[in-house]
Amino acid sequence: MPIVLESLAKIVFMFLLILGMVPVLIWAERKGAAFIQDRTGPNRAAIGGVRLAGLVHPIADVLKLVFKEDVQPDARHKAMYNMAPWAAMTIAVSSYAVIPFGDFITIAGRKIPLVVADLQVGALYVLAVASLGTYGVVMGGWAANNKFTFLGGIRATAQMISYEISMGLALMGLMLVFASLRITDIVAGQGDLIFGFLPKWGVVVQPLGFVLFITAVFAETNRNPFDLPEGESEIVAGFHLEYSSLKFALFFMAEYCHMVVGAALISAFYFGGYQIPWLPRPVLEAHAGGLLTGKLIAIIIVSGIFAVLFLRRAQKERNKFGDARDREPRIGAGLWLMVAAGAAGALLLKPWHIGPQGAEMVASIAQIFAFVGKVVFFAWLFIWVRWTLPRFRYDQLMHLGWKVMLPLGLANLVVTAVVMALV
Amino acid sequence: MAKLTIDGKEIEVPDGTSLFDACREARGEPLPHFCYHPDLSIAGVCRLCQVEVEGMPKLTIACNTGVRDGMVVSTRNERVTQAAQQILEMHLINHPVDCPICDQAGECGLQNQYMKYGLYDSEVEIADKVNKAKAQVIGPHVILDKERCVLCSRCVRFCDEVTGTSEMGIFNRGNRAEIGTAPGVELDNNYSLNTVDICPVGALTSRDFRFQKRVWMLKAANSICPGCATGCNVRLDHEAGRLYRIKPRYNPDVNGRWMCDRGRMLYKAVHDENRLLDPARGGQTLRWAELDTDLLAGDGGLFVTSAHQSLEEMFLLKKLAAGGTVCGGLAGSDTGDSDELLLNADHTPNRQGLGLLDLPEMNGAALAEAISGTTGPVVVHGGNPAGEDVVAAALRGHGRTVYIGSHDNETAQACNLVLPGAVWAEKAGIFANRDGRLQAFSQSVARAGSSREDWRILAELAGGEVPGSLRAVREELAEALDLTEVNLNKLPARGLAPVGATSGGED
Amino acid sequence: MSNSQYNILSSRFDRTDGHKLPVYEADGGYKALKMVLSSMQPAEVRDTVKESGLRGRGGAGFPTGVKWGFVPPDADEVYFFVNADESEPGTFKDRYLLDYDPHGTIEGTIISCFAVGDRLAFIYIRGEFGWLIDRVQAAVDEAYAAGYLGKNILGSGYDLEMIVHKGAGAYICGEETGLINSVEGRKGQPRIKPPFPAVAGFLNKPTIVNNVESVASVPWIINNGPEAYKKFGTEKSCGTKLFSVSGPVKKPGVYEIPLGLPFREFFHDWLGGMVDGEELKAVIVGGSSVPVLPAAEVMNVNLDYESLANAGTMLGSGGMIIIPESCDMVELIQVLMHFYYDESCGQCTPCREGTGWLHKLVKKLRGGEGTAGDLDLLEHVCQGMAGLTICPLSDAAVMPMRSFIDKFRPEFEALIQETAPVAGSSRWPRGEQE
Amino acid sequence: MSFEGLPAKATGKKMTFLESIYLVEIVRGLGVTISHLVKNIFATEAMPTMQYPEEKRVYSDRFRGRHHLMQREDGTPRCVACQMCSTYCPADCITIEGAEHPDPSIEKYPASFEIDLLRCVFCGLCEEACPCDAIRLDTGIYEIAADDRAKFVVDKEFLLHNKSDGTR
Repeated sequence: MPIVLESLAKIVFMFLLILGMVPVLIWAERKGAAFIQDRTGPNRAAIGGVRLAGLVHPIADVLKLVFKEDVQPDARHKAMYNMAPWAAMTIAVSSYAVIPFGDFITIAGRKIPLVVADLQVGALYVLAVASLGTYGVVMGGWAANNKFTFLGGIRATAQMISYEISMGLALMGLMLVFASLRITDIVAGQGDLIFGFLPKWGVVVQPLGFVLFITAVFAETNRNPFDLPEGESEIVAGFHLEYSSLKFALFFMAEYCHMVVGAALISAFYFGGYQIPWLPRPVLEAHAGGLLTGKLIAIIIVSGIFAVLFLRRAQKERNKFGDARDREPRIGAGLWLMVAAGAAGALLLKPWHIGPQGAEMVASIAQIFAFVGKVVFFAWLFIWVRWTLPRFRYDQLMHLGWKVMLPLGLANLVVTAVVMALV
Repeated sequence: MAKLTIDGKEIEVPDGTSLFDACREARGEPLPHFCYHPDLSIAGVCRLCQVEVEGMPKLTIACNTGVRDGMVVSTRNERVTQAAQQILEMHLINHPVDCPICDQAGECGLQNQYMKYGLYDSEVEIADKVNKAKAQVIGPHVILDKERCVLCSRCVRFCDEVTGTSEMGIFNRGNRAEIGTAPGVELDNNYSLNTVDICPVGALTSRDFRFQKRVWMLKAANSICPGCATGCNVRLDHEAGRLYRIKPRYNPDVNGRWMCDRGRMLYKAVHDENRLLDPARGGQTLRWAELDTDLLAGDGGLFVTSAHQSLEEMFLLKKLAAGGTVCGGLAGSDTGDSDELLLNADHTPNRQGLGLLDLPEMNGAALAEAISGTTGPVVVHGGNPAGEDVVAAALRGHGRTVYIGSHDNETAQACNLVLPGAVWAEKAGIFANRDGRLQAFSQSVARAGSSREDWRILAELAGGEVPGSLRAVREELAEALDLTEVNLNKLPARGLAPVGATSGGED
Repeated sequence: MSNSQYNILSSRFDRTDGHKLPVYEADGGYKALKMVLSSMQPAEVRDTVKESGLRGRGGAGFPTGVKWGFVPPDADEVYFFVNADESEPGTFKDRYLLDYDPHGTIEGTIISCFAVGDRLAFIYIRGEFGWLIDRVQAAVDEAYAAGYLGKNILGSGYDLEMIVHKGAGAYICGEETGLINSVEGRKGQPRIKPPFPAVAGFLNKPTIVNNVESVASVPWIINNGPEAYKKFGTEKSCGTKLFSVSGPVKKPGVYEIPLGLPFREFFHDWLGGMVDGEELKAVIVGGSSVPVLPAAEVMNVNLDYESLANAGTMLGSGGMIIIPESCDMVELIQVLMHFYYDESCGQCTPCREGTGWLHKLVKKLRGGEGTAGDLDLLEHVCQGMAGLTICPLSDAAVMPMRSFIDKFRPEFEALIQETAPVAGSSRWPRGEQE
Repeated sequence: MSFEGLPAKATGKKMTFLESIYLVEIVRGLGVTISHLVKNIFATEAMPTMQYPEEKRVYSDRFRGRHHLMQREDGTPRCVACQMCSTYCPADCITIEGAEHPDPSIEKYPASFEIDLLRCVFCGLCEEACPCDAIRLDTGIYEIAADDRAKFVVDKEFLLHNKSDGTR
């Protein structure tokens, strides 16, 4: 029974992590795009006149999409049409089951591994579920019974087939190196150092594999520069053209879930997962008190600086707009001051005097943070790349998939195998 | 024949030709002119058609110069063009240049010639211009703007020479001279709108067409006036499915360049509120698809056409009535005023056609009797025989009456099935005019409501062996009329003169 | 005011009751008519007149005999008009002739009608000459009473009716076709030529229109023979001519002079020079429609058709206007332009619009509102009017206008110098620039 | 944004090996975009974006905004219904019906004058064509919105009073 509770708790945590990141990513996508393009980005949605730099927009979007009329084409395949967005969403989330977001955590004497399902063939599961991901798109595209959606579905299929192979080949190299298909093993294996100073991350031992893998992940998630299934310039909006309201929202969310999953896979396979370089678990546990204290002090200093900056701005722009927006710097300052106060309050609990049990807990949480941090960075990379690179042409996409990445993946596998055999 | 050289080009024209016409032939375009009109006398007052004739010290106007053998004429050299330009400038000195509100704009001699020969900057201030009366109503159809007038005197000559009514004149002198009607006289003859046609500027405009449409937006279709048996050749000016005016079309064998005012107003009937738009049975609107297929079942029947219908339609009705009695409609219907010029007392366009197809007309009593006497269906095609009470009563008394027509009239009221046909502007066909001349008219505007071309209605009623196109109908018609060597689908531009008849009209 | 030496036309101007038939007959009147009717054929009369070299005195100077010859020989009806519609500013010779010697004109008319085979003659007198119409009508009545008119004149079998027609008051009725139109009851405006009136005029029949002075010369020519007539004047300008002189000369009035008389002699000896205190500035020799001649130029001309043509002007109707130094030429031309503007019949466009425009421009100029381009514009307008119309009224307006600017340009320029020239006004023609 | 230093046209230069494998160039591109991002975070004020309803861009006087019909002194339209504008209009968005004006000195006036703002391309050719200076696009109004297509067809009364000061 406890194991069920354990699993449920982990599933809930993962769900919250992913779904919580979606609105943040949407916000980051919009704001990031805007700033990269020298614009200010969305900032209109407000609560009581306070705009919070556009953070309210995702909420407004959700409200809007939920309450919008669900317009459906007459000639749709009803069941498929309704299933497609859910399929996309479900499949996007389900590959998370095998990704460890931490090493273990000890609660009430139970040592709980921080992964939902520690499958022996976790890597294969990932590949399998990833290839299922295209079904949502294909179903949606086909069921809507529209030329453009259909083309979008077709493209998605062709693209998926092309890049799945490279993805698998890239992972095979990694499996050879870490001699396991279990993802927890692969992540654990990345905690070591090679030559005494270099973290034994996948990106270090398999640099070419990493490049192939990240490219394939971009393609699998249908993100720019590989977002041909929804190429606006040719096929309007591709597979989700005929979807509106909540169903569209699901497709939209699925895309961002895919991004989070993709980011998690990249971190897990090539960037050590929850591993903090040069700080292996024992070291972490040993110096937990000092580290925690140092962190809290750093938080106080940084948030203090931000609070002061906001206060100065509040001083300067007291009556800039003449409405509720004039309060925004003060609210910002207040938030940062609260963060600083919280950290200072935590210091009062003498964090340098935590016991071994507390140290273990801190170490686990630190590793979870490390993992989340990596995921956030790679999720941001998705966004960043989108606003940097132009979309491929379809023939370029195929050329890259079959004539560049496939041979490179094979070569990488052969070389890795040979090296492993020799070492 | 006289041989002369115009602008270095040698041409040969019959003796007695005016130099103006010779120049038109040689140049391919007329000389600039306002007062010259081929059907009116020479006035020589606009002075625009100046040409240089070798051996004559001064420029001379071409319209009043006869051709001479060996004449050498220049129409485009600098002296001539400069003179034309300067005279045009004189024309425009006191012209108000109110083209924006002038109905003539777009078909105006001053505009066209300014663009061709003028293109100078005006030296005259607007305030310096001589002001004259504007927008004077001078008759039931015509409105006069004295400022725009270039005093070409075409209208005066038209009223003197063509209608002989002499309502118009030029009054006062110098640049105070102005066109007008004599005191107490209105320009109220039956041809007054022809003065609007021949007015080269916007001085005389039609009250009916006034401000209705800018002329450059209009499209034209050739047609035949259905107003009387003369069958004047006309041009229907229409835009966006609406007729705006009717203008005469040159046909020396029929109407020359003129037509009567009555005919010009006939376009109004096309857009009449009284049009039949949908099939109806006993006042209940139907769709075409709902019509019974066996409308004409039964033996015999009576088929009444009218002199308003085209030859093809008469022919089809006759064919339709294979077993029944056919009749050409009410004898003596639609007769009225006439004059010596164009208007015929017979106000139907195709009574001669009835004769060609051997469709006798009946008087009211006979027709009523025929209606009451038949047990089969009664089909009335066009016209308004129920205008006579006996016929109306007979129609009401008969159970199976069908009216194919365009307007809601007594006959439409009296018949229990009414099928909406097209008016002449909405279909193509052939009329035989008072001399038996066959003249074709073509469709210009779309049919109103769900009305159909009459030949199509008749063809459908006939069922069975029906011609599938008007072309086929005409081929059969030609055969029936024994006009085998004639292509009724391509009648000559001036119409087909009847065999053995003298060339009609005022040639 | 006559000079006894040249008394073909003016001999009876001083005669008491000279307008009455008995006096005229006493002076030898109707002698020529009697001779013609008794002993001459129409063709002989025509030849005599042609031989005399008599030229039309109305202004155009077309040989009278030749004009008569234009009548088709087989014409069944011919009409003869005596043009007494004398309206040219500065001309008043016909009025004198008809006033003092109406029978001379009537006799000449009868002879002329006989010569062209006419049965109905009109004397068309300007409507403003009210008393003159009465006087001529009285003279015609006298002639009827005496048998010089009517059926079977003087027993010769020749019939002639004569109507004195009162003009309705337009300058242009002095133009022969305008005159015909006027008599027909139409608007007094010239007809388009061809056809010329000698072929198709009044009621579309051959018609001859002659000036009073031309007709009045005929009896003398018949009486004295063409050779005697040719002794006066020069080779091409035969006979004598009446000049009506107005202006500040010592002796203005109507003079009969032999053609070819030097102006200098006429001016000094006949007219007695300018009145005291005035200097001669310019002379309009032949009525307001002819170009003006400045004093320096006019002193070198002879008063005949050819000499004046060489000097750039015309003999015209002999209405000589003497212009003194004190006269403002711009004012004068404004008056003249107003005249032509008012009198244009309005038929031909260049004249109808051009005269009005000229008048407006001159008025504007004189009002001090002239601009630098206005003189060029005046010339431009003149160019658009000259020689492009049915009758010469347009030219009649253009000729003085052009000559005034040509000869007295400084006076015009003085009026516009004060006004700044309009910058950037684009001049004719624009079409070429585009 | 400056285009200095960029080649005036494509050079057709062969890519080096490093460029052709694309990875380095991608990283460089990422550098360019992130530099914009960072710069803009710290200099929000310098961005050219305008906060539209509150801030409004000042347009040139020649800006062609919503049309308006000029009035005579008595408030009637200057337009004489000559239909030059509708003739010239490339979008065919002007519909005019002329009629007789009670004042004989005006003669013709537009009984109806309609512009379909949805069709209009604001090219200003109607202004060019107008002989009476009756139609102008000088209101400066560019905020043209409605919730019904029919509301974009504006009539004579609307156009006569269509002023930039907001009084319609």
